[in-house]
This record gives sequence, structure tokens and C-alpha cells, in this order.
Amino acid sequence: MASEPLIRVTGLRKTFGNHRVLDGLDLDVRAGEAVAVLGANGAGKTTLLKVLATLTRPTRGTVTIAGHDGATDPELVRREIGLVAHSSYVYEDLTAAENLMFWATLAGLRPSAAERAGALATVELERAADERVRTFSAGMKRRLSLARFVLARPRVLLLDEPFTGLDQRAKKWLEEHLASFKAGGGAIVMTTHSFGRELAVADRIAILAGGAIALDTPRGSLSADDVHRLYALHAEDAS
Amino acid sequence: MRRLLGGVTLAGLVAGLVMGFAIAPREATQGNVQRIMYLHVPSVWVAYLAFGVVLVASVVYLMRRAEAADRLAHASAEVGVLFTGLTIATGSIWGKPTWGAWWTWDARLTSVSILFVMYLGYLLLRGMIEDRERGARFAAVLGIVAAFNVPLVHFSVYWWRTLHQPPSLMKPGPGTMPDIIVAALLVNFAAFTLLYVYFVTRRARVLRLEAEAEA
Amino acid sequence: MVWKDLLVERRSKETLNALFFFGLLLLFVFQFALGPDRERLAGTLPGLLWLGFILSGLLALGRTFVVERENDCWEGLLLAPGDKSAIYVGKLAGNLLLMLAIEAILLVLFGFFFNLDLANVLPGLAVVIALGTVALAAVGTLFAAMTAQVRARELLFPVLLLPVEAPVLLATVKATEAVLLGETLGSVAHWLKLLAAADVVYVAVGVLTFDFVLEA
Amino acid sequence: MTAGNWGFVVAAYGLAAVVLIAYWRFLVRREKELQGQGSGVSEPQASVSGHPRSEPASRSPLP
Repeated sequence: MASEPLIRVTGLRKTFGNHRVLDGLDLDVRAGEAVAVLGANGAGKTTLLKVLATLTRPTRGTVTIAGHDGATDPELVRREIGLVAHSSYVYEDLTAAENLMFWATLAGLRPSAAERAGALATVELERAADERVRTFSAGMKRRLSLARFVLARPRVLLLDEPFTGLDQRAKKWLEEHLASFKAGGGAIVMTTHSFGRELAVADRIAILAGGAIALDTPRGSLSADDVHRLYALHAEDAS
Repeated sequence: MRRLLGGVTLAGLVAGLVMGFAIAPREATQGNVQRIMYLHVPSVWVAYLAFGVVLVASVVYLMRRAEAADRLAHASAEVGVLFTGLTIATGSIWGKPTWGAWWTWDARLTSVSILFVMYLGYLLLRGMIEDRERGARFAAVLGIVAAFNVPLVHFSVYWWRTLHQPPSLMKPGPGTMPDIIVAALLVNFAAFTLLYVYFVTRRARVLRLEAEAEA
Repeated sequence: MVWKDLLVERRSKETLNALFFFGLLLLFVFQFALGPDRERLAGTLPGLLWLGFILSGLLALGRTFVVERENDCWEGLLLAPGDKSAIYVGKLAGNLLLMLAIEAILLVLFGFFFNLDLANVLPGLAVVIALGTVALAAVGTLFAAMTAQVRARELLFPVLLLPVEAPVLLATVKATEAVLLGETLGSVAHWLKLLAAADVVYVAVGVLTFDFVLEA
Repeated sequence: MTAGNWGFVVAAYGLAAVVLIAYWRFLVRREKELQGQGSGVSEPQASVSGHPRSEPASRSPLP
């Protein structure tokens, strides 16, 4: 694979006040690849995702997604990415179908009724389509927020601790969904503070410590224990 | 360069004082109190100049994202507020012997006061946002809104105060002023403009140093 | 956007109910603060009316993006590709509807409690209120978006909004006063022109700068 | 009405002098503070000259 990586981060620095959250971070992610970013709370995982998603501008350094610079062409970047953060971006007082319709309209899409139903079916919410989101479980909300991307078809998925708070069935479903997204040529960056299901999806593991990637290694046959040993080693090194 | 500017400014201010106190005569109707004009009127001028600069710098910042423009806007707003405050204070001090009250809802005092609180809000907004980039953006938007509001404030206050009562209170009509007083005013205008430039460049430099210390 | 917000509002009815109650309370407060003397109240009525509008407007406008914040949809809005000014216009339209509804209720309450004969002056009053409300809502929506993500937003929002709205307040109070006294709109044409100018300027600036407020 | 009015004039000018000088001193002190800190701790490029320079080396165009 000699092609240009789908995501390229170079020399990224982000400061808040006097605090350097990220400092000199480099990361490349290719199409069809999933990277799991492991880091302690406050290590800057969420900040990294926000910068990738063009939600905050880097203090220094560049982020390029699908060839577009996030600082100069955020609009073009936003067409390529889907972000699932802790917040699920759904309105509690609207039904699942209404939420989907709203976000699709905002994204400039005009999905037909069949397409909308199809998207909800993909995330297995077709039976809850007309129920208010307020009544949904955490897993259902996350599935609903993923349904938006069934319609919008981004090439990059950014996930903030996607498996946290889900039950076993939802985890399994998400795992399969992410695997098929990858197979379709998409790139995934997901953060986590402790490895669970992420390991199965990730092709690479990146340890975030001291504001930069302290270790970037193929998952290979590493077990969760191995990863945690590596993490302890490198995170302590950096701090 | 900077010393030169500082020196010229100081010389200008001294010249302004000399013109205002030694050379210009006592004004016939108002007496010595009129000499406050040499302080008051140039202050208003600087305030309006400063807020105009905030507008231009804000627009430039939003279009180019040049941090220098943001610092210029910030510095100019701060200096503008400073001079607006001076305008209000000196106007009030002038008003006491002239109108017999520290404060009257005179059209000019009122509109300048509205500007004062408006731009004070601008500085407050800047101080409340941690993220430098976001603070700059929001401040620029506010700077633009506030600047476009200036004429609206001006007209509304003017009509508010003058439409139902004769507009007689305060008219330092330029036509009736002796040349020497006009000259003294002009010298002070020039000196205050220099002072503004001096303050803004210095403040902008401090802001740059702060940004560099953080980054 | 309008459709979504109205739908949310219809489902929860939070804002409108609370604001109705707030308006009622305001009336009591005014009445208590100024005493029951009809004569004295009559002179201050236009001011009181707009004070009521402004105060409930502050509450209503300040809540513009609460739906987004509570549901964590702020970033989602940001990430939606395309023109952000559509979001501004949508929010502005929603706010306008909401505020006009509140103002209509307040007006009826005022008429009832202060024994006003509104029927005759209603057309003129409606023009003044509509012009003033657009100006209020245009800046309010923009500032609400700005302060939504800032510390101490409940404080900062009115602190920023009130000075900017000073000319609008002056114009509307004066125009309302004239209309209530039975004068024609022609006699306050300059105020109406000022309000119209403010409307145009505020909406234009809002549309043009909202992109910068929302983006990060 | 003129005799006592010098008091108002002095008050106005005095106030202006105090405010302006205080602001000037604030600027000078803050600048000294920052310069001392800048040259002592972090990058050597932290301005010694007074050139207005925007963000150094931030936007390198080449990938």
C-alpha cells in the first residue's frame, strides 16, 4: 500500500492556556485501517479526536484528511468524517426517525423514506423508529448516531470510547459494523482508556502519553495484557 | 523607533498642555472650565478611532486569521475603553460647574456611556474564554456588531434627548470658536492620536509576548 | 431547523409555559413596585411593556441553544457540512415565533391588568413590536450562540446583549409611547426607520458572522 | 462662577494623568515581566527585537 494515507497528522500541538495537551503528535492512518489510541484520562485522546474532526484548531501542526487540510478546508474534511463522541448528537424529544431526518437534512441529503428505513434497519432500530429517543438505552442511542453515517457515507470514522457503556450484544454488533466499514475502505480512529473489544477491531495500537504518540505498533497477536504492559512501560517513560 | 514614538508623543502632550493652559485664552462664556475640552474632545476622538480600528482588525482577523490582527483589535478595544472612560469622567467633571450636576442624560454623554459598556462587554468576553482562538473569533464577531451599532446608538440617543426638548445644552459649536482655541484643540488631537498609537503598539506587543509564552 | 425546534418545544412545552408564568409574575412585580396609582403607571407603561419584553426575551433567547447543549448536539451542528447561516436563520425564525407568542400574551395581560384599550392602537403597535422583536432576536440569537459555550453564560449573555440593544430599546419605547397616545405611525417614522435599519444591519451581520461563531 | 472652577480643571487633568500613567506603567511592567520570562526559559527566538512578527514557524506549507 503505497497510497497516500487517509489521515495524516504532523507535528500537532494543542495548548489550552498554559497547558500543552498535545505536543508534537504524528499519526498516519490508511484506508481500511483501524487505529486504537490508548491513553490515560486527560492524556489528550478526546482533544486529538476533536482536532481530527475539525472541532478545534491545532495550535501548531497540520491535520490532513483525504487530502484536505483541516485548518483551511474544514468543510471538505467534514464531508469525509463521521464522529461518534461521548455525546450521541441526538435530540431526546424527537423520535429516532425524526432525528435521522433532521441530521440528514442538515447535511444536505434528501434521503427517501426507503433509505431512511434502510438506515434504521442497518442499525437494528427499525422497530423503535417512532419512539422518542428519551426512552432509548445507551446502546440504542449510539446505534442511532451511527445510523447518520449509514446515510452520509463518510470515509473516516472517529470514535471516542465507542465500546464504553454498551452491553455485550451491542458491543458485538458494533464490532461487526466497524469491521465491515473497514472492509469497505474506511479508516477508523478510536480512543480508549482500557482495552476490551477495541482490540479485535484495531489493526494498530497507538499509546498516547506526554502529548505525543509514545508507541505505535501493529496489533499482531498482542493480547490485552501485553498491551497493558506496553502501556505501563511507555506511559511512564513519557511522564 | 519605539522610543522615538514615545518621545514625540510626550512632546505632543506637553505642547498640548502649553497650548491649552498658557496660550489659549480663557473662554468667555464658560470660563476656565472650557479648558477641560482640550482633554475631553480628543479623548472622544481617540475612542471612536479605537473602535473603528477594532472593526477593521476584526474583519481582517476573520478573513485572514492573522493573529496580529486579533491582537490589534484587542489592544485597540482596551485603549478605546480607557479613553471612553476618560471621556465620561472628564465630561462629568465639566458638567458639574456648567450644568450644576455631575450627570445629566445629555445625548453625548449617554451615547458614549453606551459605547463604554458595550466595549467593556467585549473585554469581558475576551477574558472569559480560555481557548485563545475561540476567544479571538467571538471577540471579532462582537467587535463587528458593536461597531455597526455605533451609528444606531448615536442617532437613537440624539433623537431621544433632543426631539422633545430644545437641543441647547451643550454646543461647543466650531463656528463660534476663536482660532486660537481651535489650534489648541488640534494640537491636542494630534498628541492624543500619537498617544493612542503608542499605547496600542505597546499593548499589542505585550499580547504577542503573552501568546508566545503560552504556545 | 425551525421544524425541529418547534417539534422539540411542542413535545416539552417547557419554555413557553415557564415564560407565560414569568410574564404574569413580572406584571405583579411592576404593579407592586410602582403602586396602584393608575395615573403614574400610565406614563411608564411603554417602558414597562418593553422591560417585560426584554426580560422575557433575555430568558427565551438565552435558551436558544439549550436544546443543543442538553442533548450534546452542538458539535453535531458544527460538523454538518454546508452553509451554517441556514442554522442561524432557522434559529432566528424559531426565536421570533417564540418571542412574538410571548409578547402577544404579555400584551393581552398588560391590557387586562392596566385597563388598556388595545383594539384601536393594535395595528400600529404590531408594527413597532414586530420591528423591535426582529432586532432583539437577531442579535440575541447570535450572542446566544456565542455565550452558549462560555463559562458564566447566564451572566455574560445579558451583559453583552443589553448595551447593544440600547438603541432598539430607546426606539421601541418612544414609538410605543406615541402609538399608545393615539398618534399616527407617521409621527414616529424616524424611529421606525431606525428600527428597520437596525433589523437589516443585525440580521445581515448575524448571517455573515454566524459561520465564525459556530465553527471551531 | 469662574474663581473656584480651577478645581474642576485640575481634577480633570489630574485624573487623566493618573489613569494614563497607570496604564503606561502597567504596559511597561508587564512587558518587562514577559521578556524576562521569555528569554530565560523557553525558545531562544522569543523576541528580543521589537519586530512585530506573527506566529513563528507555525504554518509550514510543505508536507
